[in-house]
Amino acid sequence: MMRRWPVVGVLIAAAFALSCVGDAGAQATKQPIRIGFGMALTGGLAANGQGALLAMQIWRDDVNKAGGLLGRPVEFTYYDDQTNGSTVPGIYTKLLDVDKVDLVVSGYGTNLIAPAMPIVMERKLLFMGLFGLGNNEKHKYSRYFQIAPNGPNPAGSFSEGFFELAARQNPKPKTTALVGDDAEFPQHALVGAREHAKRLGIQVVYDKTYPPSTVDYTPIVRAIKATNPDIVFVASYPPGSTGMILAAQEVGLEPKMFGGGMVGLHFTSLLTKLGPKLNGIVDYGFWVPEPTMKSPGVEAFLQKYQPAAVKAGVDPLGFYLPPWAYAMMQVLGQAIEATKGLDQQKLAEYIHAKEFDTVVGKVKFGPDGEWLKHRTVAMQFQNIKGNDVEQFRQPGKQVVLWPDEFKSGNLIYPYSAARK
Amino acid sequence: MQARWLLALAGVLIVGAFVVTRTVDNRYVYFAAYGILQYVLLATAWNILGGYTGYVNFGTGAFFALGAYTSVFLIQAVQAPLVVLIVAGGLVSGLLGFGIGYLTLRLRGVFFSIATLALAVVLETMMVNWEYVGGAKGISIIRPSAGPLFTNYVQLLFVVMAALAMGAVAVAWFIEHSRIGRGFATIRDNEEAAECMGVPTLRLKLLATTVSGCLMGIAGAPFPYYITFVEPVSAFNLSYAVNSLAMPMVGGTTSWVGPIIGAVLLGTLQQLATVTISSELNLLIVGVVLVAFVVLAPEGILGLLRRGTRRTRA
Amino acid sequence: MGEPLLRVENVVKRFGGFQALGGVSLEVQPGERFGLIGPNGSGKTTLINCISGTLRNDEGRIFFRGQDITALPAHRRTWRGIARTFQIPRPFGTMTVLENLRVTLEYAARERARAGDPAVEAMEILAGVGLDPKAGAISGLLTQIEMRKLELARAMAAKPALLISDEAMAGLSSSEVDELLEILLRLNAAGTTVIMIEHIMRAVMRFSERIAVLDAGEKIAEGPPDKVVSDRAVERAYLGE
Amino acid sequence: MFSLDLFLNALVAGVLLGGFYAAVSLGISIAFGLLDVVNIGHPIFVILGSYAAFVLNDAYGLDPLLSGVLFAPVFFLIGVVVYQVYYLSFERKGESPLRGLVFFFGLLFIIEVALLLKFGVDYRLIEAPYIGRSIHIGEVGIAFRLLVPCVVGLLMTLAITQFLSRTFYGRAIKGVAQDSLALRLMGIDPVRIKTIAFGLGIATASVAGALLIMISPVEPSIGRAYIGRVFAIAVLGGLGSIGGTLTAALILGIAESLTATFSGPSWSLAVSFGILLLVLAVRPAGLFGR
Repeated sequence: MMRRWPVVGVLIAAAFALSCVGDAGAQATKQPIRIGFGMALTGGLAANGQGALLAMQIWRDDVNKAGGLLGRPVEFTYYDDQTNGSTVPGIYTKLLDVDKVDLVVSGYGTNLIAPAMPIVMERKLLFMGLFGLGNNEKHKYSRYFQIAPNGPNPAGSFSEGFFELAARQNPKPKTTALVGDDAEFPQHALVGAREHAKRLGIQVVYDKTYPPSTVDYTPIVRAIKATNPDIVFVASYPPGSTGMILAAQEVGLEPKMFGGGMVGLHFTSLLTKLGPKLNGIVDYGFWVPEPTMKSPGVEAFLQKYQPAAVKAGVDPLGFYLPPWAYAMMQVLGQAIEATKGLDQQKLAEYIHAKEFDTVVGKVKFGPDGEWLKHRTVAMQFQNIKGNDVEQFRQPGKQVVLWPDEFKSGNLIYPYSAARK
Repeated sequence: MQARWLLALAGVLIVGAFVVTRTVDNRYVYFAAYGILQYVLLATAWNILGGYTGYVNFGTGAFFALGAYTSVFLIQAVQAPLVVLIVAGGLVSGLLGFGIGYLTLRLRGVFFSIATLALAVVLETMMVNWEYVGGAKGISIIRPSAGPLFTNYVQLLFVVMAALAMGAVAVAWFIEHSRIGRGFATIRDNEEAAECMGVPTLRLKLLATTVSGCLMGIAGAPFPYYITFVEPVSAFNLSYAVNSLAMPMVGGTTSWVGPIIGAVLLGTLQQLATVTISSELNLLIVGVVLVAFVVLAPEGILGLLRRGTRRTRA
Repeated sequence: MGEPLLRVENVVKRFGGFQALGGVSLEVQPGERFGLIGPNGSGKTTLINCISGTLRNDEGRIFFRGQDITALPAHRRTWRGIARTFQIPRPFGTMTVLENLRVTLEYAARERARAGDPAVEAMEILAGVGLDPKAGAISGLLTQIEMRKLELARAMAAKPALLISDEAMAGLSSSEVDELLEILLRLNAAGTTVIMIEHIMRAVMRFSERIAVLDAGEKIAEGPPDKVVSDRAVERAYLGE
Repeated sequence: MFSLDLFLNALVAGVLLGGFYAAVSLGISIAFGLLDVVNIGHPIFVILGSYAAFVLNDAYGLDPLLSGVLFAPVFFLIGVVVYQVYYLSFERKGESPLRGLVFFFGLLFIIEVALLLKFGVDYRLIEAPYIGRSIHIGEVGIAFRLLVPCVVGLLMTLAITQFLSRTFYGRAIKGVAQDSLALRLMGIDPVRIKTIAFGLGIATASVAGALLIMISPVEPSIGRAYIGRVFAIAVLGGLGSIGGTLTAALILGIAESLTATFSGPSWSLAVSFGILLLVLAVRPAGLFGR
């Protein structure tokens, strides 16, 4: 029995040795600035994660072509977090203690940002967050910044446009159904939706969730139809979005407004297949190719992104997340140039103080690291014909309805009118 | 007397782990080691039921998550200290283990496995709908301070997990070398014959499911402090079920050493793949290793070693 | 005669709609060599499954040493002194031959006979059936005759007052049959009551002091061997009309 | 909020869903129920079928069902190869099915990664003229997207039960489940029979995959969500009983649908698995177990 111990010992030792080598990097004459992060390259959020990575790599190449930051080239060190939070602590400590990167940014999504928070907080590091919902609510960490334009009330930002638009209609809708996935983002969005419905005096007549692995959505849609709501707010991931849209049409659920927080109606693979079935649906969005949303650099970015995306096999439109991943890096890059260094405190102070020009427009952060003002838009699919992907690059298809400063068209109301 | 030596060795290892925290500042070592030790614990726990008695539990994730959620509940409710969390997590999951033990009265083989799988689904749905522990949204957990002995909380977690893993291995060792372990083996080999040779099979199976479940719950108890954000998808992750089953298989299921070897090997491989290859290929490697091992080394690494020594002696 | 060691009272066992035992009663005296015969499917194995506790009878009661054991699980009956072999050997296949006996000694004989070192005792029993050279072999890899011997040896390791041997000799050569008979006779001589179920008539006739015949779940005859063979009903059951 | 109209619709939706579940579970029912091969990787073959249908649909607009049938022989061959590897590595050596289980887990990961590398992580959907349409009979609405899978699932079940009871090979497959020695005595090679049966099981995945992508968007890792469901159905129905599988699939479908309609859809899966646990506790061999 005792003879086996050495085997175990050797295995353990080998394990540590292997995981610790490979970090004695070469000391180049002009030391690069190294930025580390984990990213969902596989697992449930991989579609977004891979797109974000591509956008960040485009930023890196752009910066390096222009001579780098502070005259130093930028390098990335990144690992696949497999959309599994338990890999994140290991990844970030490896980045910091073994790879000794200069800066870290977050991976994609709330669940993958949260496990990294205590690690960056312990070391007082600047931490740029990519699409996290309320990650800083408990921590109130002053060096955390989050690029999605959710504003000071993140949960409510996805539904605000939907319910504001509803409240403006005459007669004002009286009842709403709320439904969504049993998952992180949809649950947050539903919390916000409940708040807005209450605030605007719209009665909630159905409020339920379903498991993400649901196959048939028609029973849910029928139950909603039976409560006869004026408007229906759905917070869902791609399978749920697809399932709800198809089931609603099959069952004949035609409320006055339909949509809300449906993830997936921003990706080519679903847009092209759903085609005209999308008409009339109101959804949240961050960026769409409408004239009111043009900002300097975004065209140029998309021109680089789209061919690269086709090659990499990720979403070829890239309206949802990639510009924001790029913008996040722009904020970081501009702060480094302006503070002329990598001092975490100075960087954080600078990002708090200044407004940034990015491909998604002007960015200004509030005290909690969220956008000072929220800028999530509500848009409606209009005039979609056939299944051609090109139409989604044109204005007038994903019409921005709210907020007013970005408005590019009018809500077609009720829903059934848009479906003719 | 062998037991005494092993006990001493375990003590030395725990003290060693503590000493490591005095000398090594590289925190990645702690996180990586925590992950591997957690798998040593889970694989050993699984093996007590699966390897020794032959009842294959597909629901490791459920027991692990139940331990983790017990902790979340206690942290939310009373800010309970880590020791209490570990004890409570073990108790609650042990109770669940006792419950599924009664299933073995009627369910054998794959039927039992399917039942544990079903149990995991039911339990996950409950957690998803329980707002107090975060529901589907998940919940942030703030770590307490590490206390005077450690410079940061991760070191503390590492030492705790090292001790827990060691404890689990000790339990497995004692079972294996006692009458209980031999009784377990008769159940695995032929339950009816075992009963007729005077082995109280139900009582032993209940013991196995309870101990195994308890250890899995203990593995999950510190998880909220490790990850600081608990949500059902990562707590009930399929990888716990797959790994806790695959690791003993790769190492060898009939001995307490097997799960250790498997956990260290597969755990390290996965950790390495995460920080080197970092792409879809990561999962591919796990798949290929699993297939290669069960096809080429059916009795695991221990089996290979045994065959090797037999050949050299011959 | 004093109190019987085993008393089976009107035992009924059904499988779904099929009645495998239709109210069988019998008594076995302490120290007796009792034979149980009958055509295939007559319910012999079902009966001993009910006696050993592997199956629960639907009606009737079973007494051992005057105590009602009908509701006891199999392992408790073994603790009280009933041991059996299986028709198709069921060794603990991943264990060695010695370990098979050792674990039985530890569990079955624990109440009544906590003698010396189980390993030593196990070796003695193995020597008694001539399996001692195979003590270290993995039991799943034994030959047919070795497995039958192991079945017997393992049941003996339970230190039973009553040993039930279920077709231990099927498929063996006549010299091997003699060898096993010898073992059983020796065991009986040392005080163990034996119930033997057997197809090989030569063996049952030679071994048994008393024989019961089952047919279609009913006991159709009982008595000394020579009387039973000449019974008309038994002839009919075996040969048909 | 109970109404007869809702109840009828929920019932019909449950039957439709059940028919589809039957199609997905058939392969398991054959491999696990008749051959004792714990093919936990079956769902990934279903996903493979979905992608096959997707490729042909995307490139040539081919109807998914047609490509499901077209690919069935290919899947049969894949099944033959997989079973050969399984047989040589495990069954022939008399290894416990447990190792086979790990083998199939590994296979699941390998195929999943292969799909990821080829198709990426995007959700894939298909187009067909009947998707999004429905017919109404009185108050009951039936979506073609679900009707087609249900009908095909029922037909497949019927075809397989007929094959098993009417044809020589079918009866041999049933025989192999009970007594392979008897087969051998009849001069039939049980391994060959099992190979054919396993191939058949995998071939059903081709069609089931086409049905799946008709109903919902597909992504390589969603196969994992079906592992529990298909095994639950096979076990609930009783191993070795194809008819039992269909019944169990219908029960699960109806339970899910009724739960989703009348209480919380969030609990629908838990209710299904709760039923499974109850049935197993009361009747371990399943509803129609042998």
